[in-house]
Amino acid sequence: MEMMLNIASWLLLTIGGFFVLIGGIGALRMPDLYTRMHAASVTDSIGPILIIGGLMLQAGITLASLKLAAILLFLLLTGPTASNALASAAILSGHRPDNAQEMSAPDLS
Amino acid sequence: MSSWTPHLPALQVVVPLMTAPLAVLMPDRRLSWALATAASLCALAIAIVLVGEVRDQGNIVYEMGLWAPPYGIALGVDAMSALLLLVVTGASSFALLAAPTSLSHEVGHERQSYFYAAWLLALAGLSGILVTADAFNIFVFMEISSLSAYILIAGGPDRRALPAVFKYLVMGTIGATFYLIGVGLVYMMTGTLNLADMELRLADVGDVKPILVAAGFITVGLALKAAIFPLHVWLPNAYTFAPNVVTVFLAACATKISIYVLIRFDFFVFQGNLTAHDWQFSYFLMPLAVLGILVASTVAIFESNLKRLLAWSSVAQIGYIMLGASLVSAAGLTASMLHMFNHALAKGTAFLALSCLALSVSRLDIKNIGGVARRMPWTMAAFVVGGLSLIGVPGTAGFISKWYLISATLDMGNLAPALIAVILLGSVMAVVYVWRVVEIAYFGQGAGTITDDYIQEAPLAILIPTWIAVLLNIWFGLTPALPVELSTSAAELLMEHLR
Amino acid sequence: MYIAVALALVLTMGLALIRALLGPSVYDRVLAVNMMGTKTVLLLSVITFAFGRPDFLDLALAYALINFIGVLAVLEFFRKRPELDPENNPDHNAEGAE
Amino acid sequence: MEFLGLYNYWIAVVLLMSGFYAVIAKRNLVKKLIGLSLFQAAVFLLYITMGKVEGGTAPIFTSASAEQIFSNPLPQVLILTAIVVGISTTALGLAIVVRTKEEYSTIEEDEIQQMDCQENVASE
Amino acid sequence: MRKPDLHSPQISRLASILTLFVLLSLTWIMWSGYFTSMLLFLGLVSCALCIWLALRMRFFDDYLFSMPVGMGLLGYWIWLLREVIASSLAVTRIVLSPRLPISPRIARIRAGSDHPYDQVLFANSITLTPGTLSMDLDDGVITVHSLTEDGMRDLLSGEMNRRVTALRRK
Amino acid sequence: MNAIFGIFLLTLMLITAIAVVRTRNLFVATTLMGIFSLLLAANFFLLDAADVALTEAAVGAGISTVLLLSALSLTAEQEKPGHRGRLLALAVVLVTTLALLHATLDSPRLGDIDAPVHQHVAPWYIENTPTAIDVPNIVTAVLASFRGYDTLGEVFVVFTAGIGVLFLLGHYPHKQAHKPHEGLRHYLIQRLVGRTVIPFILLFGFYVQFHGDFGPGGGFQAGALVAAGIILYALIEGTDRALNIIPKWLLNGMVAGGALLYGGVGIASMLMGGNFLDYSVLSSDPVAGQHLGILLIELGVGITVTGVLLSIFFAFASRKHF
Repeated sequence: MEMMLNIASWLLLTIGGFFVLIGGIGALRMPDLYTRMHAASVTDSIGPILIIGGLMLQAGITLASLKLAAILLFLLLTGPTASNALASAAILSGHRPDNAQEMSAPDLS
Repeated sequence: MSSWTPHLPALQVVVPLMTAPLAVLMPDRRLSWALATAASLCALAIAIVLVGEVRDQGNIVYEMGLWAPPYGIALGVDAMSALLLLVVTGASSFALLAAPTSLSHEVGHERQSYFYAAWLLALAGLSGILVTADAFNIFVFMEISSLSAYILIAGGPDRRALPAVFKYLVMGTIGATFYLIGVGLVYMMTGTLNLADMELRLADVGDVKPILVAAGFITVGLALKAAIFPLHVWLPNAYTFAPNVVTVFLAACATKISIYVLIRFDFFVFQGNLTAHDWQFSYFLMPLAVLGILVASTVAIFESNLKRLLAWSSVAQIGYIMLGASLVSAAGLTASMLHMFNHALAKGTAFLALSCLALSVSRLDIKNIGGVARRMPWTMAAFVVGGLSLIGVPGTAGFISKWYLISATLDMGNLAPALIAVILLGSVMAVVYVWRVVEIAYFGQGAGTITDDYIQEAPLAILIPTWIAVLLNIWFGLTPALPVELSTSAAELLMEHLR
Repeated sequence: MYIAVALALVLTMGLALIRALLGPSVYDRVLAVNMMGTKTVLLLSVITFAFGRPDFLDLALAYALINFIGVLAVLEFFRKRPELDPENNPDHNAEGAE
Repeated sequence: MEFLGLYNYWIAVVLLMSGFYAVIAKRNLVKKLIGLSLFQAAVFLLYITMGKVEGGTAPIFTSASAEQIFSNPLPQVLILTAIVVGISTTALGLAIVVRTKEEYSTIEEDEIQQMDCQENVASE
Repeated sequence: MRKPDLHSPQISRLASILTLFVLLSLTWIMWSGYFTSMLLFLGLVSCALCIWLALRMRFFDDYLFSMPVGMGLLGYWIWLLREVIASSLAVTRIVLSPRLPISPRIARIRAGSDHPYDQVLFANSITLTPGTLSMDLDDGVITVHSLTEDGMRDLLSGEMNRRVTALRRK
Repeated sequence: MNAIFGIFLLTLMLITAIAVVRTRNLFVATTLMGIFSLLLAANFFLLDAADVALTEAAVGAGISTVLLLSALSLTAEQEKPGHRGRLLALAVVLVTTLALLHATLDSPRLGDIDAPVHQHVAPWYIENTPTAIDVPNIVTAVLASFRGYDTLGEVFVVFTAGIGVLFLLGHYPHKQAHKPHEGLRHYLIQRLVGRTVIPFILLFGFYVQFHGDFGPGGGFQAGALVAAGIILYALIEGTDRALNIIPKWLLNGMVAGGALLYGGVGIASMLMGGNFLDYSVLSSDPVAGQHLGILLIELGVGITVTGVLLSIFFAFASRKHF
């Protein structure tokens, strides 16, 4: 059982690390600010989920695990908020996305 | 009362320190002032008692939190710190007594409670440096005193105070950080922060590279804070644009405390343990001291702003103090200590007189004071006594230290004539710059811009502290027993560590 | 085993730093700072486990809080800026390093 | 290993150098303050480096730790104080810079000096 | 402009204060891990202080941000997790492919729910999913930037919007 | 493993620092300083200095960035070109560097357990903390008790900075009619998330305050975190509303009160027959006395730091832009 947990945990950690690295590479390769933010969002969403998930498996049912959960919750709450803040700040100062086409949405209301 | 005596070293710092928050909370500036003055006078009283204790029973040690050094922080008062405690608390008290009159023109009423709080912090910081025996604790209190000094100077009415104080802040922080680096390196090799313990443990370590570099960093850092030529560039403007009473306080003691730390550190920790350190100390500082005396006095002669003139004179006087210390002899150190005391008296008096003058003369420029002595005889007489003391005329306090300095240089062999010549030349230059002011004030014509009626003698509230300072100048010129005794024992103490 | 993750995180921090240095706009730099912040939080969490002292997770938590406030402060700074001085358009002086 | 053992110190020294350079050579007041905090940060690193013990752990007892080696707590205590001192200095410096900007409408040292010179001349 | 009625609270002011207090106390216990009477007392004081500050911050004066709590939210999170993983893989493929096949799109989407809380949840879910990014939320209309056309099409299909809206109906 | 990460992080720091010095955009320099602080803090953590890492994160990356940004928005964002005396500066810097490098040659290597620092004083602390003070965190024991006088000084340094900023920026009348400062009130997402997290940030601050004995933390870090929580509120709801949370008199009272509390504990121990800051006399049991003393002085630190940081922030933020 412990073996299984360990393996699962290592797996999560490794995949998390991989995704984080991908995000980093993406943030370098992407052509403009908004596309870079997409790449960064890989490191901000799936990265923490997997890595902290892996650590929680290591910690088992302890207070540390609860603390990790708090950290994860906090990151998932603030990460998108910060990205959004950044995007609105960029728009506010007239920073337009490069060659992004408009798509129209069917209005739901 | 007697049960409090063992706590006096701590109270010396704690009284002004704890009064500072109270001063902020006071609803009225006059209450803040009263509180600050009371605390300052109380500190002066403590200092006087401590001087007595030190004379009776030698060094006093106090363990903070009852943790024995080097594990806890110890306070220590000896002759050297007792002497300077007198200077600091005295200068603060005199300046504070003069403050309400002088300050009302310079600092807005609603800001004055912060001002007095900063003043108390400066006082506490400077006394804290003097009583502590711990290298890092010196840094902490150095920062308290520096930060509050920046605040005090920034209160100056002229906008030029701001760049001046910014420069002071940058250079002061560099100096403090250099000191921190030096202490760190010594700590790295000894594992202790207590000065006495450092000295002991350094004996085992000897001349390793970190210690040599540490000595350099500590010396340069403190020289920066002490405004030793050529690291004095922050001083003239900072003193010129500060509120007048602040200049009285800081000019009398701020830089001297850094010199105190420099001397204490070098003699206690390094001199006995490093080969040829006394020689290096001497030959590093002596040329700077000589250059400082000559260059700064020359600049002072051509300066027309009165406060800046005296500020440059301060740079020159720091040169005398360093010259005495750089002789690395009991006589030289005695002269150095004595000059710290006497210069504080002389410069304090001169700046107090300028504070009186500033109440009537809007711009303290040499052109604006033509003939003011006829309207303000008491003020100008005070300035004259301060000036005479600066020059070192017999009968004033300044003479005593010059005399001791000259006799100390006599031991220097073939360097003696040159050094004596420098001291005499410096004094002659002092005659010139003081005389320029006195001549215009007594014999010059009234300036056209101000009607003569406007100029009137300063109120008694400020004249009285000024004249007490004047009398002290003469008193210690005629009966210098106390400072001489303290200086001598301080010098002997320092020389003991030379081994 | 923690090494692999920590290494990936540190490498990503390096990449983010490169982005911060390259810019080109100030927003790219802020993005990079934000990325570095979250990566530091993760790195610290991983290291506490590698050290076997999970009681230090407080640090990671504090970082997460502080990072968020930093980014919001930046947004507030930009929101104020148009009225500040118009010549300082971010895209005109975007190339920060000389 | 010789190289690794000193790497921390060397980085600290180079950081110190870059901060110190910014303080002396830069003419912008805010930049000077930034340089100053860089300068101080390098000293913090220097202190903390000397407190590290190989194989040690942070000096906090845990229930499990009977036989642990602790790193040196004293430099950490000193640096805690020094960090506080640093931020205090920066805050005060920034306040002075803001006042300077209001009085001189610039924060470039050269321009301020120029204005001061003119003022000095005007007053004489 | 449609404004939800913010002044008809589902739960009373007192109840929301109590909820926050309980949440804070639980958090304290979970962080602290020490159960001495001293620390528990200090924890109580701290929670009370937090509540006091929250009151001073007027957090309970409007019902702008009342959260829909329930099993539905958990289900939504699990669904969102799947979405996040899928889109992460998609972005990974793009980042790793040498041509960098991106086709950025912008669209404006009206959130299905009137409630500000739901709108924020929706906007943040969009951002949380790699490949789509909400740039602006103004009066229920979210400006979305996407890395690829596919990603945008996915979003425009409206499933996420529907799910968020459904949370409050239950 | 440790060493490799250390070296990597240090190198990143070095690059950041050089970029900070080189860039002319002060905003960029500020954000890079934020990165620098994060890296520095991570490094401190690798070097076993958990308390210092927490402080550096809270202060360097948080408070200091906020302060610099508010100062920048009041002054200028761009540094003008042109240096004078560059050669002299280089020479001075070079001499300093060479001296220090020279010093490091004889320094004990990183982690060397035989270094003098680990032989004297520090082992005594580690040995005596459990018996004399009995708190798990040795750093707190040294900070608050063995070297409590230094910490008293530290509190007063903060206090000095606070009254300095108030003295300089607190009382000048605004030159134009004051427009209410709205903050990010119109940014719904930030506002909502901010509201959700603020109570928890504050709680975390209090948690750090009261758990300084057990783990990394203490009054200073707690003060910075609580202040950060309220600063966050000011950012999202506007400075004017934030000023209503803690009234001015209370803020002033906190600035002075915390410092008074710290000193008061010292004086109390003096009155009860001990030396200044000797907490053992505060209670019949010396160890309990130490605990009480440490709790109170940490509280004093926390109160003053919160008050001062908030006062400084408000002084900057409510100033009119020129």
